[in-house]
Amino acid sequence: QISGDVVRIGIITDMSSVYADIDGAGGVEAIRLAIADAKGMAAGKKVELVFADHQNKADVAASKAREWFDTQGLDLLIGGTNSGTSLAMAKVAAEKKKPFISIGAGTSRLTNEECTPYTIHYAYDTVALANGTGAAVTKAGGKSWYFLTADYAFGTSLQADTSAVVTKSGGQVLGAVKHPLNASDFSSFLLQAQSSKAQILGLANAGGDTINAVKAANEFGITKTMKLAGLLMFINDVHSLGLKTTEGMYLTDSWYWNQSPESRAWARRFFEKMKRMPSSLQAADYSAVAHYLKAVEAIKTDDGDKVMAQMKATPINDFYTKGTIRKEDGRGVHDMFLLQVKSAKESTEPWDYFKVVTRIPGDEAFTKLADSKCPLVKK
Amino acid sequence: MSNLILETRKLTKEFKGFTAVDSVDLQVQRGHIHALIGPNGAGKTTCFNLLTKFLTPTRGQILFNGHDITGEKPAQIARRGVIRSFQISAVFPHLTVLENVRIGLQRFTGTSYHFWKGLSGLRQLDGRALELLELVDLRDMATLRAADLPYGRKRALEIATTMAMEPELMLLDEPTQGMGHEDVDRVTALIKRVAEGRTVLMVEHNMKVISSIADRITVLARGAVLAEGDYATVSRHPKVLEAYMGSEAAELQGAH
Amino acid sequence: MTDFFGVPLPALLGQLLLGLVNGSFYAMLSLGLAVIFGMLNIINFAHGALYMMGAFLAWMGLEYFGVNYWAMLLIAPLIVGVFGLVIERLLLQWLYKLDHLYGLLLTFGLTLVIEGVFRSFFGVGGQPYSAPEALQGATNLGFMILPNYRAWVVVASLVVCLGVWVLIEKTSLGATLRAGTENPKLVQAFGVNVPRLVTLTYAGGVALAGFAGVLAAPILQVNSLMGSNLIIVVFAVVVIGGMGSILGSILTGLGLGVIEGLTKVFYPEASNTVVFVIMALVLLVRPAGLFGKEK
Amino acid sequence: MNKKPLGYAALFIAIALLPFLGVYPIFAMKVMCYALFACAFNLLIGFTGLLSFGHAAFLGAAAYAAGHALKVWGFPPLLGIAFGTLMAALAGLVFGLLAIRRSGIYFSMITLALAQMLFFYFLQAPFTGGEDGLQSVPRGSFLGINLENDNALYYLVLAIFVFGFWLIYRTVHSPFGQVLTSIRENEARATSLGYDAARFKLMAFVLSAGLAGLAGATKTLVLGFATLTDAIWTTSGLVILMTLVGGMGTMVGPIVGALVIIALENKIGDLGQWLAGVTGIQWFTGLGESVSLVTGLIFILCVLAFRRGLVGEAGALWERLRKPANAR
Amino acid sequence: MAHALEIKGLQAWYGESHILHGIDLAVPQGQVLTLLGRNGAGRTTTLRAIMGLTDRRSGSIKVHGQETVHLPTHRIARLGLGYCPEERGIFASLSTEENLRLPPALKGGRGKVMSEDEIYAMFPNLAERRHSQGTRLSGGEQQMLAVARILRTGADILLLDEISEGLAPVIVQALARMITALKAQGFTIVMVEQNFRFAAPLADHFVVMEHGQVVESFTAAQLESKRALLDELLSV
Ligand SMILES: Nc1ncnc2c1ncn2[C@@H]1O[C@H](COP(=O)(O)OP(=O)(O)OP(=O)(O)O)[C@@H](O)[C@H]1O
Ligand SMILES: Nc1ncnc2c1ncn2[C@@H]1O[C@H](COP(=O)(O)OP(=O)(O)OP(=O)(O)O)[C@@H](O)[C@H]1O
Ligand SMILES: [Mg+2]
Ligand SMILES: [Mg+2]
Repeated sequence: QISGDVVRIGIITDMSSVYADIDGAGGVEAIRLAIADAKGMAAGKKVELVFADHQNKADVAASKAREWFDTQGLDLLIGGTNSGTSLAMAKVAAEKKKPFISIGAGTSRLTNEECTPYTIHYAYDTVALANGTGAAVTKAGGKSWYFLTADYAFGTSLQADTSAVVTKSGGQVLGAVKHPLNASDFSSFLLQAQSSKAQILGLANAGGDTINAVKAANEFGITKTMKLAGLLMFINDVHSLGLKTTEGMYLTDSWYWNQSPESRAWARRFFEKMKRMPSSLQAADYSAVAHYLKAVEAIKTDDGDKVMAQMKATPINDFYTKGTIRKEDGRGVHDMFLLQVKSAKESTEPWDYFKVVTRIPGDEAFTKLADSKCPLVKK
Repeated sequence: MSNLILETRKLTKEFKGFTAVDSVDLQVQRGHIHALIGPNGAGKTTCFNLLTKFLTPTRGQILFNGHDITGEKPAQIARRGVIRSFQISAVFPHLTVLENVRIGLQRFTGTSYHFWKGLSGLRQLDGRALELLELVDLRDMATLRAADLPYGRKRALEIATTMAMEPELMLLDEPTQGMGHEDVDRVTALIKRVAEGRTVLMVEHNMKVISSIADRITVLARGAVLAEGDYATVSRHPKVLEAYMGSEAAELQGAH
Repeated sequence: MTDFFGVPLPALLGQLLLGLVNGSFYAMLSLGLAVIFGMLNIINFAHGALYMMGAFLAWMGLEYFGVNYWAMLLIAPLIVGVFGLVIERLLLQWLYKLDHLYGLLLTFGLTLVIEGVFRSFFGVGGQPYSAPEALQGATNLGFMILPNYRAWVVVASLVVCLGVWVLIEKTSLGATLRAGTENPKLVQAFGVNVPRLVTLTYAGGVALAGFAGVLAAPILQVNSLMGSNLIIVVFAVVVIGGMGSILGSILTGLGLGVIEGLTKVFYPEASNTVVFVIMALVLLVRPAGLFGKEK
Repeated sequence: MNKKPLGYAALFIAIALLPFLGVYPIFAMKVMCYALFACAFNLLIGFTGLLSFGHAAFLGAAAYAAGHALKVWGFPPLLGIAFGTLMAALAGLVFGLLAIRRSGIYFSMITLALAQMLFFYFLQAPFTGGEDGLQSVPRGSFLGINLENDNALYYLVLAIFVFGFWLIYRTVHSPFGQVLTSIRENEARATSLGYDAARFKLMAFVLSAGLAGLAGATKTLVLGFATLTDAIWTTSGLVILMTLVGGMGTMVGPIVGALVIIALENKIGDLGQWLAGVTGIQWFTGLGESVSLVTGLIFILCVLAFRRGLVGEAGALWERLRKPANAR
Repeated sequence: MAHALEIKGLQAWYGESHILHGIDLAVPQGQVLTLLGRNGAGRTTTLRAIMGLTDRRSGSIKVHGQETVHLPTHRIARLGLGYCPEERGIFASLSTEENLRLPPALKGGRGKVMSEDEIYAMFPNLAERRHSQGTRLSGGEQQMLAVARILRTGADILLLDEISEGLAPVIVQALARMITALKAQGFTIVMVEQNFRFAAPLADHFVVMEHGQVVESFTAAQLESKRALLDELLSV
């Protein structure tokens, strides 16, 4: 029973604005690869892909999703980057009783306060990043921390989460300075950070703010006395900064293209098409769709409830990750990696940017079920 | 009530070390057409701007009907009944002639802030507006856009709008400037007509106009009062002759 | 060590100096805006986009043609200027007779287009660009470590700003420019080729933006959105300054940079809004801005 | 003479019938919200001559205020909307007091800057949820009718829209509107006639802000969330574009403009793919990723060639066609 | 006699409105021509059309024999024309002195270049207000400045629009003396005047306009015989 005799998958992501590089058109391409690997078929029916740009506007995302569910018989919705849009789409999918997989949203609310039976949060969330970087760096010897924090919900919660982990792991938080969003000049904040004499400067910000902060840190020689830890950074950010500026930085991610032979192989395929290496989100796009198609193939239906049950029941096992989707709240649980940026000397080929410092097991990285604020979790 | 409608006491305006109006004591009698003349740059327009608070006096006092209005805002002064015209014509170009006048009348209806009301209330004003237009010979142009009027007619429209405010005191700044002779005569007659029952203070360079309608004349020079009196007195005043009228004085009567 | 509200004096001096660096950018951009506004009566919303273009050109020059920073410091403003020339001839010249707001709207549209084009070619990620060899490193001033490049930014922009000020306020070309601002037709009737003057003014104004862009490239992230974040702050600077005088826009730009720098020390959360708060305060006291003339 | 009200009535009846014609109610409601927003904006630019570049602030303020009232305080829907509207009007008052003393482009820049300040506040304030937005705002019920039903909500929104439009129409054609026109035409003269120009402009500004707020609050009710998009400066640009495309200073122009722009925003990707399919030019597939570029081009085109907007140009064309006919 | 300015069939438009309907004028070198007419007759427009300041124009305008109808305004000016507009056009952002110095010397101009001292001697008011902002001058002072400004450029053909407007009688007399002097120095002058008493003794030629057309044209010598006609045309 495939509705409409076609399995239709839709991705709504930022294709034109600040997050377009880490997902965007590359994400769409990754999904195409996943469909191609399934020979374009699932349960004997054709698989089709639709995609749209939400321009980081929740209303555009929600109305597009709604329209697809109602008029196109969409069977699976993939949400790309931007938390606000994902939260809005999750509501729509739940209303239509269709699976929604959020790949690139950072907010942990998707599987907590705002969880639904149809939401899967696949790749990462801010809690995992905090746990990953905070714990691993502290254990690796970065005992004293100072934070440079974007002054809005995302930044503050990232800082709070990380601080908790740092303290728990035996580290010490010496202070924090808040900066406004899109603060073009970071030098003042950095000088304040420097005078704290902390070992680690945690960057609780994202995108352009992180990049400008790193650039200035380098310029003022702060990297000589402190190690930077990007709490939300992607390979694309390192690419645009260059190794010279980022050398030695720590960051946590769910995947790195050079982490295993299978990953390398897939990344090559992606590179052929996009002329750059995939980000972890793009790999996750592939993995999520592949996982879905396998589920449909297995139970021969695209019924929302049944596919959700099947996806949650089967472990994920591909080049991207090995893990599970938690039955109760839809949290994807898998290993995360603490990465360190190589020096230009160590880097042997283009896009060879990271060395893996530690692997963080999934159940350490993600919110424990016991701590979940999801109303669906029975306690 | 005193016979003085407007009085200034030591009215002074300084611009960065330059005194444009220099302790002027002006006294305007109720019911007069009072002319303010003087050489260029004497401070006449500045005086007007002070009286209507388009400029703030540096020193001095302005009394209107015995009230000190020195501290009031332009719109407040207008509401007291002191209405001015401008040296360059001031109409609302894209409104019709009728609407121009109606804007003036509208203020008395007290509905100007009523954004929920229709325009039907305003139509009651049309009759009065047309009367005013009749007064300035604009009745048959009532539906034209003000922008399409010839220059002289715009000045007339301006006067009609000013009249709509039922001003006690009208301030006219060079009302005949830039007009053909035909229009000058018309406007002079018009001023004379509308001045009945109210007071007019006007700046004018056209001696023919002044001599024919002004009851009293104040001559300003370099910001200060040079002479004052009726036309006969002023036009014979030697200092006025020297500073303002020049050798032409003898034939002044026939000027223009 | 002397403290100043709990902040050591040397640190404070450091922050002041850093504020001056930012102020230099504000000054240069608001100066360009003021010049263009004066002559064309157009608020050049595209100023931010052209600033971005300057930065990108610096990067492209190095990346594709191996042209170094110093050469690009001249070439990029030139290219941006020529681009401005084209914009003015092609688009803006049809708007002079219309209400100002159309100029604002057109250049707003232009901003979207320019940013869109850069984005579709280069994505939204930043491009790496580092300071030229000669200016790398930092100098220890005793109270702080000042990267040499930042010192250079302050010097370069001050020199440029001063030069423009002299040109406009003290020369007869400047007088002609100011007159052309008010009544271009009449100035033309005196035998001055006003259309050409207007075109060149626009080109010159945006070249200033391009120059600022090149200066910014080694400090800030070179990306397609770098201009739009800045332009609104620059607008606020212009409102505070009052656009009345060239000197006003320069002083206000520098001053606000410094104030912003201080805010980053005492109350960092507000450092983005402080400019707007000051704007509100200034407007309450002086509606025409600090240096503006009441109409 | 009295054909106009009939025309509007026909328009509203047509809108009322849309859901029966298979039009997507949520889409139509969203368009109505933006149309009201644009109409409110047009009250300023088209009839008062003030270009506000910060109108998104009012949309956003009302969206958050209403959302908070509905979700956290549990206000009933209409009361929530009223609260949002009130907050927007209040914001309008504050902005107005600061901005109204400057005219022209300065006014635009000041409103833009103030709006940006409010944006930063929304970004940092905890109750807005930062970039996650204020999500899951309940629709509640009105007079016992459950508004979770799209069609029921549709008519409520239509009623709000008609009310807003009526208020704007009234304002423009009122004694107050007359004074506004005169101030736009010649401020010094209006002042000398005893009108306090600043007060009139301020009132128009507050009115416009309030109506923009009404649109924003209603939007929150319809979509169930309020996000930073509502308050960001590009949204202020968008509403200008809507008004410009539709026709400044015309009554229905902003409605048409809102429809065009919202449709474009939602459908441009499909349009690009369709174009690529028809023409075989691959470049068009990327159109969906270039919304702002296309928006920019429309802006430029409108300013250069269609300043009167769709409705204005249509009106002018109609006049031209009619005139020779009359002459004959 | 060489004509400094020769106009044939000049038509001009403001937007859609057709204002001048074929004007013919010829001004010999060194003479003064006065344009008379009621308000709105098109005299100002004639001057503006000569300078290329109307929206559109056609016909022929020869300055010292050179056709200018297709030239942009600044090129026309450089042939030696000085224009003093009706609305004066004093620049607010410039001081009196800067206003005076603004118009560049015209390369094509063959007229006498007056020095600043001579100008200040002629208009003492200006000397006194030399450093004040242009528009802070009184109406009359602005008028003086507007005239003074074009005497510095070397223009030999002056187009003067209502220069006696709004001036005190003493100043008007001074202006009359100035025009006589300029004429003696070989300037060619086209004046628009409302003030017939001012213009009458100065002009060599009179042209009366009505509705954008020339309705009457005569020389100073014929003035007396045309009095009656003039009274009717201008209702003087
Ligand atoms: N900018 C303009 N746009 C449209 N029409 C204009 C414009 N300027 C003048 N006109 C019209 O052209 C006609 C001739 O005007 P012009 O100024 O040449 O008259 P004039 O003889 O100089 O009269 P005045 O004594 O008023 O200066 C008038 O009907 C006037 O309304
Ligand atoms: N805002 C100002 N700043 C500086 N000086 C000014 C200002 N306004 C006027 N003045 C000066 O004050 C003097 C008086 O100007 P005002 O306009 O009152 O003269 P007026 O008597 O109206 O002359 P006219 O008859 O020529 O119009 C002039 O010398 C003028 O230059
Ligand atoms: Mg005056
Ligand atoms: Mg004229």
